[in-house]
Amino acid sequence: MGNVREIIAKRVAQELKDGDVVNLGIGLPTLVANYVPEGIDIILQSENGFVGMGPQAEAGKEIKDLVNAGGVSVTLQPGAAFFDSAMSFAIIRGGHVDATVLGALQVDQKGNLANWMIPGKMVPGMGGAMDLVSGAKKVIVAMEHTAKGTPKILKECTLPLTAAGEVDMIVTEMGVMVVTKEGLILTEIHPDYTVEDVKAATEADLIISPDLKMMSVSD
Amino acid sequence: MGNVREIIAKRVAQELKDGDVVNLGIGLPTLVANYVPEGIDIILQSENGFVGMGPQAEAGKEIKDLVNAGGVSVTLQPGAAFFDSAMSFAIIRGGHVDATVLGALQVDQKGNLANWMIPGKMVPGMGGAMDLVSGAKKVIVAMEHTAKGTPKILKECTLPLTAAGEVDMIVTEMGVMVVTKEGLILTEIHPDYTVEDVKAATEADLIISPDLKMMSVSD
Amino acid sequence: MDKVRTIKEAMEHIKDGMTVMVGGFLGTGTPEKFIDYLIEKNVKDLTIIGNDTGFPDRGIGRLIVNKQAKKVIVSHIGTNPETGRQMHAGELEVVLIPQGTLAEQIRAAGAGLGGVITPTGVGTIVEEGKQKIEINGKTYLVELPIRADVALIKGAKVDKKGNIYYHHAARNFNPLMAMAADLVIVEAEELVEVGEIHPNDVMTPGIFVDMIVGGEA
Amino acid sequence: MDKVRTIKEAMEHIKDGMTVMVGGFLGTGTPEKFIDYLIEKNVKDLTIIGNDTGFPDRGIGRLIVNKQAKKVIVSHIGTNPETGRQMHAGELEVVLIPQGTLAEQIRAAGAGLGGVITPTGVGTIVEEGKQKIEINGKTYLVELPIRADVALIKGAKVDKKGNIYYHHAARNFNPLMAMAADLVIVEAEELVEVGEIHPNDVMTPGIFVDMIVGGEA
Repeated sequence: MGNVREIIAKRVAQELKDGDVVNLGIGLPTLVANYVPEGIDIILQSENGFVGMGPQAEAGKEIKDLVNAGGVSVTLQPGAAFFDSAMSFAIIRGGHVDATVLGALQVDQKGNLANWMIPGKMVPGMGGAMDLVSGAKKVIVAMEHTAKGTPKILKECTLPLTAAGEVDMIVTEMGVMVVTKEGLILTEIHPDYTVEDVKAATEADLIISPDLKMMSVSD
Repeated sequence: MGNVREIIAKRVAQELKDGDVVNLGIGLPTLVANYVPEGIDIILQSENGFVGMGPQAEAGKEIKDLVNAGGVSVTLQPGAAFFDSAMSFAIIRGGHVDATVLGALQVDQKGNLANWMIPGKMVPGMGGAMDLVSGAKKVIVAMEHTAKGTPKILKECTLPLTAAGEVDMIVTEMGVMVVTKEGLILTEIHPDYTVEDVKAATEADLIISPDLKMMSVSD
Repeated sequence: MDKVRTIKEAMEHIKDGMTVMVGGFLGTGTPEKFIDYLIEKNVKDLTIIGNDTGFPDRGIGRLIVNKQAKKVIVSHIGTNPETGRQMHAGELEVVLIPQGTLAEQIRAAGAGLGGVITPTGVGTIVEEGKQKIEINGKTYLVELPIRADVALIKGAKVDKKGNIYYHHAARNFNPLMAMAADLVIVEAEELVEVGEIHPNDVMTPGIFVDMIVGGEA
Repeated sequence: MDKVRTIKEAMEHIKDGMTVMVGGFLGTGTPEKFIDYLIEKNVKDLTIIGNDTGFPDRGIGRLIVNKQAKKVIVSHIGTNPETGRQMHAGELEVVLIPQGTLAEQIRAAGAGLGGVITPTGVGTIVEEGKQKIEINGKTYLVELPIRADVALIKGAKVDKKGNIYYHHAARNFNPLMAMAADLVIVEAEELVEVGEIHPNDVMTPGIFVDMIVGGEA
């Protein structure tokens, strides 16, 4: 199979619709912007206070006071707008963000997400993640299926939650899962894996969709 | 005695300090701006969304989209700033208005104010009055002492309240009264009246200050 | 996403019985061309949310005079005698809300907050039927968010992505309402190209705006 | 009312043990000259409220590295390992708050609201010890207002009445904090005459600002 991160980012990008306001987390989720299909314009929201974020700034061409929420120098798209942090989170909490894409330490079959702390070990703080996961219309977890073999998709998260029951979709290099009232359904599978492979790498109870499709990862 | 409205407005103006943010109600309270003492700069707040309001605009010199909360064309002072209605009332409710001056239908010895409706007769709505009276640091009622002889300063308001226990001071053509835990205290009296005159025109229990002063109404 | 529409295309979305927010304060900042069109189309039984009911010949007041509202949610009706007349005659339901509370309720709807905790109205008839909450020994009212089906907004300059710049006191409730309705339509005094409003100076980000009417449209 | 001060005159008001809000997001929009001065004066035992603790060499982080804080109230400490070290060593109290909740809590303090009713944090450890409220069948947390003794603000352009214009993403928490402290001091990148910021474009009205430091001051 190809580059794992690229496969995941490409598949997530297909979820985005023209005009969508999207917040991408740091790391893998940021890559999603590179694979948005032709003809689809999305508007990136940055929780430090703007919409219309463009790609990372070239070295030497950084713009004063223009960084993303991770402190990295970025650029602007036409039609960008700045605002204060209360407005930034009014946008997020108020349901004006169509989709947010985040990584996870753990995610479970009820749509619970844990991605902000490991007690006693790593306590960076939740930043804007709790608001994003509670507020965005669609919450997409984009991550490698396991942590070096240890399942991250669980029956029930054991780490402190970022939000309860808010995840809509999980995209990994193995496939696509959607959270429903019935449980976690595998709707797409990557051609390099079998259903048994996915089940073995997943602790959660996985319902296999009767319409299981091949995960589309072409450009 | 001189012009009643002028006497009241002049006396209220003396309560204002340099740099105060002040909201003046429609009618008599608006006159207060004309009598602010030399050397004192106040900043007028207008609840429809700005600070730095200046005097009424001259006929023919009206500025587009620049009216006070009563819809009257006004002017701007240097350093003015516009904002939306949420910010306007954040300023008001948040205690950033040093003084508000309003008229009253009734006011009572507990500092209750009624100035927004007469059931079945006049129901204009409270507009911004409830927020102003709850939020301003100092609430000054500026009005004629009686309604054509009928007392307006009562033991207890009978009309629906604008706010409970928020009035700090009442200024009329007869004198100045302050609301305290002990009750309503007459602190100043206009030279044209006796204490008995004031008591006769007041339904509230009036405590006469041992330091009763002449009401200062000179320029 | 082309957001520019003719007034006809945009106003078609406003149907009898809808809840409509209208920006403005005594008509200043009210999209009067939209009001013209709604009067012409005679859309009926509207619930109108606004600061006030304007004057009989200006702002929201014109819809009242033309009897197109079944209910208004406002802070003030005193400048439009027709509102009071219809209220007393039982033809129009009038809900009066303190202006600052109304602004926060609309903002709360737009910001995804569950309500507003305000001291305004405590000890008055405004508190009737409302949940109260004690915080640090002080009593507050819990006021609920207010949303609408449609918000009709007026901007001085609007770019083709829907970014809005307001002029002077015409701002008032417009930026709040632009966040709190399913469909947001802005009347542009001047429709400008993207980039003509500096990103620092945008007062309502275009992401809130669904349709723009203005210029030659 | 002349609000312009030297940095020395302004910073004299910041005493050991005070609660200080500092604008900025990972240092962008943080008044670094004020931080310089506080480090030089070595003001101690501060409670610092901000979005984050910046980096060890930038923003609020410098005060942490210099051990001038006894407590921080922030949404994120991950970019400054020294904050985590002091926290684990029991030298520093760290209160972590979701960023949007923190913004609203500061705004609530400035706006005279009794609290914030937010869905953020429900079902997580953030809800521990908090009052909950049911509204229309949904559970929300009641989060309390956050005020400070002093707010340290950074503006790109500030006029002599204290009106502030922010640049790009340096706005962030600055306008909110400017409303929520007993003493508000702004560091002006550029100090301009009254009138140079158009009244439409003022982002923080000067009425919130007590002292201005900038230009030659």
